[in-house]
Amino acid sequence: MNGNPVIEAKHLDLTFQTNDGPVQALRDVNLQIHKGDFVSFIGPSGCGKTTFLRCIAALETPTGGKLTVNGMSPDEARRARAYGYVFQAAGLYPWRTIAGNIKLPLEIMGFPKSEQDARVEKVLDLVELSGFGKKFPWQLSGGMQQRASIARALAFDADILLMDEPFGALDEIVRDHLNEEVLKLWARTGKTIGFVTHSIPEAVYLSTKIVVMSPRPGRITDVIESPLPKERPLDIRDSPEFLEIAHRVRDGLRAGHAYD
Amino acid sequence: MNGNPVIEAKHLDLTFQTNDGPVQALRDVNLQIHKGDFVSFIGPSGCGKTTFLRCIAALETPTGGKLTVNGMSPDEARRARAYGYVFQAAGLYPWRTIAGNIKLPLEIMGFPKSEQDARVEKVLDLVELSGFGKKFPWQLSGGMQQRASIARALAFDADILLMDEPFGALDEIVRDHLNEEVLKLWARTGKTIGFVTHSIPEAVYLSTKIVVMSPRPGRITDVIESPLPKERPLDIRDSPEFLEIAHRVRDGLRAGHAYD
Amino acid sequence: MALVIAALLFWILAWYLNVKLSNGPARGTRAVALAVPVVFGVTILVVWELLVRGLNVPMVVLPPPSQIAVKFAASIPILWTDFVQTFVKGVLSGYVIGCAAAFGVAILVDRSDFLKRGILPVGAFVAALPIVGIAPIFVMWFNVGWQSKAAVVVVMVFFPMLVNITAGLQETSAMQRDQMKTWAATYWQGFWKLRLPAAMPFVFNGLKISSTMALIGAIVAEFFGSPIAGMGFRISTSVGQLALDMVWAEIVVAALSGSLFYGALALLERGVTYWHPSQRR
Amino acid sequence: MTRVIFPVLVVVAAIMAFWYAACIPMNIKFALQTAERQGAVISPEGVQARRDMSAFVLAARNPGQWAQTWEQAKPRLPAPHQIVQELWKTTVDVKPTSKRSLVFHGWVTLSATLAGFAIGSVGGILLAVGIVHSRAMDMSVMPWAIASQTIPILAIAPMIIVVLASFGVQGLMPKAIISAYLSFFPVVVGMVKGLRSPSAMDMDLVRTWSATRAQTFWKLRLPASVPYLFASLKIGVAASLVGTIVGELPAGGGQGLGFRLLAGSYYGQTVQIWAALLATAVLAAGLVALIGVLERGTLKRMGLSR
Amino acid sequence: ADEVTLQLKWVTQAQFAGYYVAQDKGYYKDEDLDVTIKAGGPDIAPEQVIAAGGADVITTWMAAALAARERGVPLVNIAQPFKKGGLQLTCLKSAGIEKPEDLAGHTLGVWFYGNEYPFYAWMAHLGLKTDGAGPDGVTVVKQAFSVDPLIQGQADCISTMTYNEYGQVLDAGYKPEDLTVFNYLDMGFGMLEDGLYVKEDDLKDPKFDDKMVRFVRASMKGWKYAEAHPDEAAQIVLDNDETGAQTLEHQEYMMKEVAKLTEGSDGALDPADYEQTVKTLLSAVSEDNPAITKEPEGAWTHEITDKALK
Ligand SMILES: Nc1ncnc2c1ncn2[C@@H]1O[C@H](COP(=O)(O)OP(=O)(O)OP(=O)(O)O)[C@@H](O)[C@H]1O
Ligand SMILES: Nc1ncnc2c1ncn2[C@@H]1O[C@H](COP(=O)(O)OP(=O)(O)OP(=O)(O)O)[C@@H](O)[C@H]1O
Ligand SMILES: Cc1ncc(C[n+]2csc(CCO)c2C)c(N)n1
Ligand SMILES: [Mg+2]
Ligand SMILES: [Mg+2]
Repeated sequence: MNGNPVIEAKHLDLTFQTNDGPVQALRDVNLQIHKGDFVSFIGPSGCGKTTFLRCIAALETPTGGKLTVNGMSPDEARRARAYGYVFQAAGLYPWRTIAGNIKLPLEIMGFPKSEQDARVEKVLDLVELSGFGKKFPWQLSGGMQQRASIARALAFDADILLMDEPFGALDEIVRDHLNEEVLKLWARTGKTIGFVTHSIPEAVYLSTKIVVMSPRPGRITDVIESPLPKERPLDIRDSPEFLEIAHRVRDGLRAGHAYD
Repeated sequence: MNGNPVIEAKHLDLTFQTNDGPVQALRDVNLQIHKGDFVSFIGPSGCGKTTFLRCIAALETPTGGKLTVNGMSPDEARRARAYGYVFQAAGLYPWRTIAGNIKLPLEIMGFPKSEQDARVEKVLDLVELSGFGKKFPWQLSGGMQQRASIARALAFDADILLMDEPFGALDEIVRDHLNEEVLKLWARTGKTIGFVTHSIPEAVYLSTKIVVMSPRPGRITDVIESPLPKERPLDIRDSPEFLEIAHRVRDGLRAGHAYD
Repeated sequence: MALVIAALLFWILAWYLNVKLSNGPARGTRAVALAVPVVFGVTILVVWELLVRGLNVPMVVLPPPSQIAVKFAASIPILWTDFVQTFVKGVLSGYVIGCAAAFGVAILVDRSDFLKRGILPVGAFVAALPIVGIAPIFVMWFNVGWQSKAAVVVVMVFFPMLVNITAGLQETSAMQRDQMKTWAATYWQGFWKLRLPAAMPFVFNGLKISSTMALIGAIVAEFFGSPIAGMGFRISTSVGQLALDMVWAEIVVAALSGSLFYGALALLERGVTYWHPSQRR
Repeated sequence: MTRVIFPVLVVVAAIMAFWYAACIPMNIKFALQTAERQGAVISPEGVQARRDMSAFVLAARNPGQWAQTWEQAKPRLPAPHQIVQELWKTTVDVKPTSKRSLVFHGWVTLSATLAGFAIGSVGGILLAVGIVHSRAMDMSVMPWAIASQTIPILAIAPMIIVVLASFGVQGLMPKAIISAYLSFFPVVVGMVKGLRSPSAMDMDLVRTWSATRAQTFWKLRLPASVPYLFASLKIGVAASLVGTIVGELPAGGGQGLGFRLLAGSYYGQTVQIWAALLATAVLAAGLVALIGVLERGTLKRMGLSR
Repeated sequence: ADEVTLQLKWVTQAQFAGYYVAQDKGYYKDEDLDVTIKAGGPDIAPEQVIAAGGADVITTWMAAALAARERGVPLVNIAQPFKKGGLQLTCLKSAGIEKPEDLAGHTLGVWFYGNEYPFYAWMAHLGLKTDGAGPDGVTVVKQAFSVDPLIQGQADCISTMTYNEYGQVLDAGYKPEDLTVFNYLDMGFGMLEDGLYVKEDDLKDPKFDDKMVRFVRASMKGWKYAEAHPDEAAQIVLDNDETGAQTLEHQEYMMKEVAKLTEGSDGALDPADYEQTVKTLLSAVSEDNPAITKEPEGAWTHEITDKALK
């Protein structure tokens, strides 16, 4: 791809010090993510997907190697509000309405009042939740909550969107639907997206680049550039190309998987 | 299939009385399950899959129609300990070891001490957890816990095994593995299995019969007899027959689905 | 004045030490977890000593810790007699009876929804009675011996325990109860094997709350009549005799026995509810 | 609502029946003594003969005197209607501003309780904020906060009153401080729990937005702690009331329900003790209910109740 | 006006009628004094209050005042409105107690809070042990300030004041002839009750000295008025009772009994009474009775009363 990478990891290591001794969560991770990429991270439980995402977001500090975001250190990038982060559970605050939740990061970042409202409207629209702003989170279904949480991460218009299994808790059909939505959103906004998932079809369906990881210590075992077109109807998942990539991902996963 | 059905539902209705008025969870459900069948129930959230399984287990009382289990009423069958039930979460008691958990129903049913231990050994072996009997649940991974919970449902050797999304909380790869295990188990024991899932590949991969349900009020929209052989390697999932059934299931689901 | 300034300086110094300790490299260790509160406690004592001496506070108003310690050491036999009278006879017996009674009623309440709806609100009202008011009545009814103290403790302990046990017994999830049903378990099987173990964290919560209240209740009751031994007796008598060092020695005994009682329960809790997430780590 | 009222009524009725029955053995000895003095024939005759007999035996042998056990001026156990009469006499029959009115004393106790509760809960909240934000405070204060609650407050209450009096602090304040001492602890415990209730994920989330500590506190920790706050306020207000009563006991001769209790016990006025007791319980229940109402309102406004 | 704070030993009752009358009748005002009367209670030690600076003058029993003196609070008796003491042990004849020798083996209710000194002196004199019943001992229980233990049959003897609890026992239906009363004073174990005490250092200040002279003068005037008009005094006390729990009837009884004790005192301490008190206290020095261990010095003065009575 073109230009400087937005995110670049070189020989990244991360070891947690725990009571039972050190746990090496990441070892020698090398990766480049370019502007506009949609990168999925897939791998068995405990392989370090979340840890890697958290490193990018400066929520963990690597113990070795080098990691840059937009040419800055992750912590500088964090303070420059370079990214939005979406967690597995929607994590909306129950005491705020949907609009209030989306407004929260805007308040914290000190956006002017009038702009806050405008942005809330815009992102609610983007995730197709217009009209639900005044509702409380528990009045919405799980899928809608997750969309609201994405809207919240979009509201302050960071260039990078990091999502950690955002749809893990949803049922397959709602999930299919949200996958389509995310793709549309990505196409519309041109953001760089890092996306953690457990689901092979989801990874293949969404990404321009699939990073397969293996556990203990977490390493990247395969990076697959997807040949699929940007335009992806749902039934692309029955196409031979799709199945072939899926197969490659599955093989990569199988290789490094310990069942328990 | 041959002989009398093990489970037979005729014009089954179930309406819950709630504060917001009645909710019809099941309407005119008709189904026959024969000995040795592996029946999957699939359908969008809230369509009544759980409710139907609970009716069979006499945890709910239908408000209309007729339901028999082994020719008895479900409650009689419950008291005759006709089935094992596996819930979505493992639901192991944290204060008991794995062996202690498996022993629990045996204690309650009054099995002699020596036999209890023998059975625990046997089912631990069956789910490949030998050697983990003395561990506490929280010391095991989610997948292992779920297997322990299956072992518990197997320990007292009921003829019917009812499982309500037993693998919903697990990652895809562990899930694949457990699917294989369940199939082997079923082949070895010849039990009749009712299995609720959200995953189309899982339903197709496991079942001899797939029941597709649609919501509000819960009805059966399709019953698909699987032409797949009893012997099913994991990559059968890439075969055209498999994909065709999967397609049919997906279409059935799509038809009745409201996204939120 | 110099002593007052010394007290202030000592305070600042000790606080600095604590901040360093608790944020330093050894922060997770057992030694620091122990050292920090100890440093804090010692600081309070030192500051107290310096202030009392520096400000010339009369001994009959507030004695310095050193004097309390001397008195404590010199009066161990008396303090022990008082401890036995109040704590062993009054508190422990009342505590055991109160908890047992709460347990019995909790089972009744658990079995009957009608009783639950009837007893809990009435119980909440009764629990609002200030024990200091009940104490003279119980002394009148049950005589001045330890029995009346135990009775006060029973009343104090009963309701917090009842509430906690009842809440604990409801702690099981619908799924767990359904599971018992699929195994066709009886009420008592479900009780012993599922609901009671699941209730244990709540039970211990109640046990811990009532442990501190129990001691206070017994001491209060002794103010309204007692044999010539007991912590409450000694405290009130010593106040009358202006032996404030003795009063504080008894307060130390009370705080010590209360904290140890609490600590013992916490330890027991650790053993019984080893499985609960709050006890793991 | 009716689901609760009927069972409560049944339980209350059962208690009343038991209460009246209990009055008979409790008060029978004195009733017999009085009756004998007035010339009634009692079995057995003479105080001496009855001295060591069981109250139940005496009650059984003198059923004619049962009624007397419900009407004594200074009974061991007053009958419910006597307490109600006393309550009526001291609330409705006298001006609320009179020293003989329980409303007056209730108000005095209430105001000290509210002051103490305010000090205690604000102090408790501040302490909790400190504990949550400073590791040093967390590690050093918490064990001592627990130990502080094992100190018999009644023992130090007089000293607190004396020391404060020497600084010229008198009247409501000493009581309020003792009441604050009892109420701060549940508030600290509850608030620490509440302020720590946001999950690691919630905390990470605000971190990704580069929120300051103050922003994290106001926008995340504080709102998240509200349900915990109310739960502990309910415990705290009840403790506050007990603290005020305890603060009133040693002070002697002042206004307030605690003094009524004590005065009742000095002069053997059991009916008066019970009336004051009941008034206190009503006050406590009222305060807890009031916080319950505030809780429901706040949680509803915050969208936390459903 | 000069401010004076008086800390009482006990709750508002006719025991302190003189001060309330002086206040109510304006005797203090006439002396250009602004007096605050602080009621006490069971757990308020006036000696502690004055030591902490919470009062200028207190009423207390001499035993407690001397004890405080030994513990570093140099209190001085400046006036003694109570000539006689009202403390007594009241026993049931029905329990077989007619004379001191009958006490052995019985349960006795005793007030502590510093009121126990005469009792221990008496027991020492009788040679009775106080740590349990036996042929040569008695069982002592701490009695709260109520007569319940006697009425409920939990003790055979209880402490009473002539002017208060004794009346309550009579109210409860006992006749004087049912009761045996041991008056400590009559038995030679009397101790001076309810005197006025101030801090020694304060007296060195002539202004304070003068204030006290006026205070004692007005108070004694109050006492004499109360003695002469018991019913009016009782009403004044009742009006000053904050708890609203006192009854006029009982206060009238109390005032009449208190008058018998104050009668014959012009406020000046009788040194002979002082000697008896000290002798009694020193006769029973023990672990249980640590009032004083040596002859006190300078514990009283006639300075104030001399000036006041001029
Ligand atoms: N704070 C921590 N302290 C110690 N070990 C940790 C910590 N966070 C993660 N680990 C360990 O690091 C490894 C990688 O964890 P990580 O959460 O990144 O895995 P993951 O790939 O996201 O797994 P999952 O699919 O289950 O979310 C695991 O072995 C985990 O136990
Ligand atoms: N106890 C109950 N009271 C009232 N309504 C109920 C109750 N249990 C279930 N329902 C309603 O009945 C319908 C069917 O619920 P059920 O749990 O069987 O769905 P499901 O197919 O298992 O859904 P899911 O995939 O989310 O588990 C839903 O609309 C649900 O809200
Ligand atoms: C100086 C002084 N010392 C002791 C008492 C004690 N006292 C006298 S009467 C009584 C019982 C209640 O009326 C008590 C305890 C007192 N009042 N004043
Ligand atoms: Mg993860
Ligand atoms: Mg379900």
